Amino acid sequence: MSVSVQADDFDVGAEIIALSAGRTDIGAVVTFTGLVRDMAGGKPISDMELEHYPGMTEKALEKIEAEANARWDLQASRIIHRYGKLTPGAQIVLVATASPHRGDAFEAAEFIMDFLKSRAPFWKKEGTADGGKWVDARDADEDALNRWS
Amino acid sequence: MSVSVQADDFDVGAEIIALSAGRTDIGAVVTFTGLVRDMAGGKPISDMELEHYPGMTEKALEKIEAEANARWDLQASRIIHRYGKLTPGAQIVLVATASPHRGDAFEAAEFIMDFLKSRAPFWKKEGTADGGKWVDARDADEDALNRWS
Amino acid sequence: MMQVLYFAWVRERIGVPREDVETSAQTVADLVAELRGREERYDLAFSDMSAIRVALDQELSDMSASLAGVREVAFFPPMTGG
Amino acid sequence: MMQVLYFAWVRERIGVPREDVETSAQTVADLVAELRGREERYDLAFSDMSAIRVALDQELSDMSASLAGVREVAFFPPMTGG
Repeated sequence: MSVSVQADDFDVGAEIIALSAGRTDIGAVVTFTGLVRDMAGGKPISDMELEHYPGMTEKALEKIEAEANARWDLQASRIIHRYGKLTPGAQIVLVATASPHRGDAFEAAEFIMDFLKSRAPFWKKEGTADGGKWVDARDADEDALNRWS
Repeated sequence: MSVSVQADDFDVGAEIIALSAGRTDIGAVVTFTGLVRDMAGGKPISDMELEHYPGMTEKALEKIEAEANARWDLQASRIIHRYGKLTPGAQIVLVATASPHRGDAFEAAEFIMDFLKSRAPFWKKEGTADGGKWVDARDADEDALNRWS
Repeated sequence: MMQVLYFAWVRERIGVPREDVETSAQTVADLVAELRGREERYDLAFSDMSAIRVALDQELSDMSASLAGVREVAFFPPMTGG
Repeated sequence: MMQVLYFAWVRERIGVPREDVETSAQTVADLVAELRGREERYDLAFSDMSAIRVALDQELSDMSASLAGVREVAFFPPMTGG
């Protein structure tokens, strides 16, 4: 179990290797990588600024990860979330889970992502032609979260 | 869309990069990596031999991938499945999906894995202390498949 | 004395990312009412409380929560991580 | 003339991975019956048909399917990929 909140980019391949290095008991590794898209609401965006709440962010991510480990049979997990100004195509977030069973690895990764979307203290501002626009929280993300309760 | 059936190992990091290289419209990349576990049914295994049906395997994988692309909004997908004798810790299979939306990427990857488990012509033989044992198909895998119909 | 933090458009509307606030407010709602009475920028930032979330000492909380013993209060819009 | 393929423990029981079969069987079930009548190793391999799957020209099929025009028949246990 490990979380990082950082401005720097990350290497998904290296993270997967680190998760399973030297182990022969893992059956399934699932990764989710979130990327900055070049369009939002049908309009092009020049960049995405991620603001966060230092201190609380790390705590929230650790809590989400611990909850996933309590609910599913995980052998390892990793969360990396970036902040700062990112351009389209850039990696924003990585969630990786390892389990003996594929179902656990998939569900835990989806659960963590659903929590990150509406319970981790990050706020996104899209750079658009008419200035910046704060991204609104989506009802669909709240609904996605509710399916786990 | 691309499938490979091969004896050689693969590099998940490089595959993810290839999937999204030069693109800025992808929002989510999900990968599933299946690995050889060192235990089966509570007993240690020395290796796992994967037999397949050359010709049919490629067709089955292409069909599974096309079906996933028809059902979900995917921008790219990749399936690699190995055959031959693999040792514990070795990578067996990679499924990678890219989509504007995380839900589509997750569901498509799970769907493809569920199909691979019981509809791709592979057979696993575990090397055990008392010789080899063909892995039985699991009812749970058949059930997992049925949820998509 | 309490440190109050603002994030995203709440921060932009209020104009500062954090400030020390001398208050005897008993609950978060009391504190919000007090801030709104101060200046228009606070009144504007807190005009739609359905769009405001609060954390007390870095734990998500709600408007009716007590401020007893709390050192850090943060106000922000619904989170959009991931 | 038809090419018949065997995989996994079906292959092990029958003892060959593939063979050419001269047959006038109309359906897969007819072909299985014909093979079982040949030698004990076939009879053993096909003793529990609930554990046998069939592909005709590399497409999954079933025991009642017609063999008309089929060039390649494969018998194998339930698949265990992934």
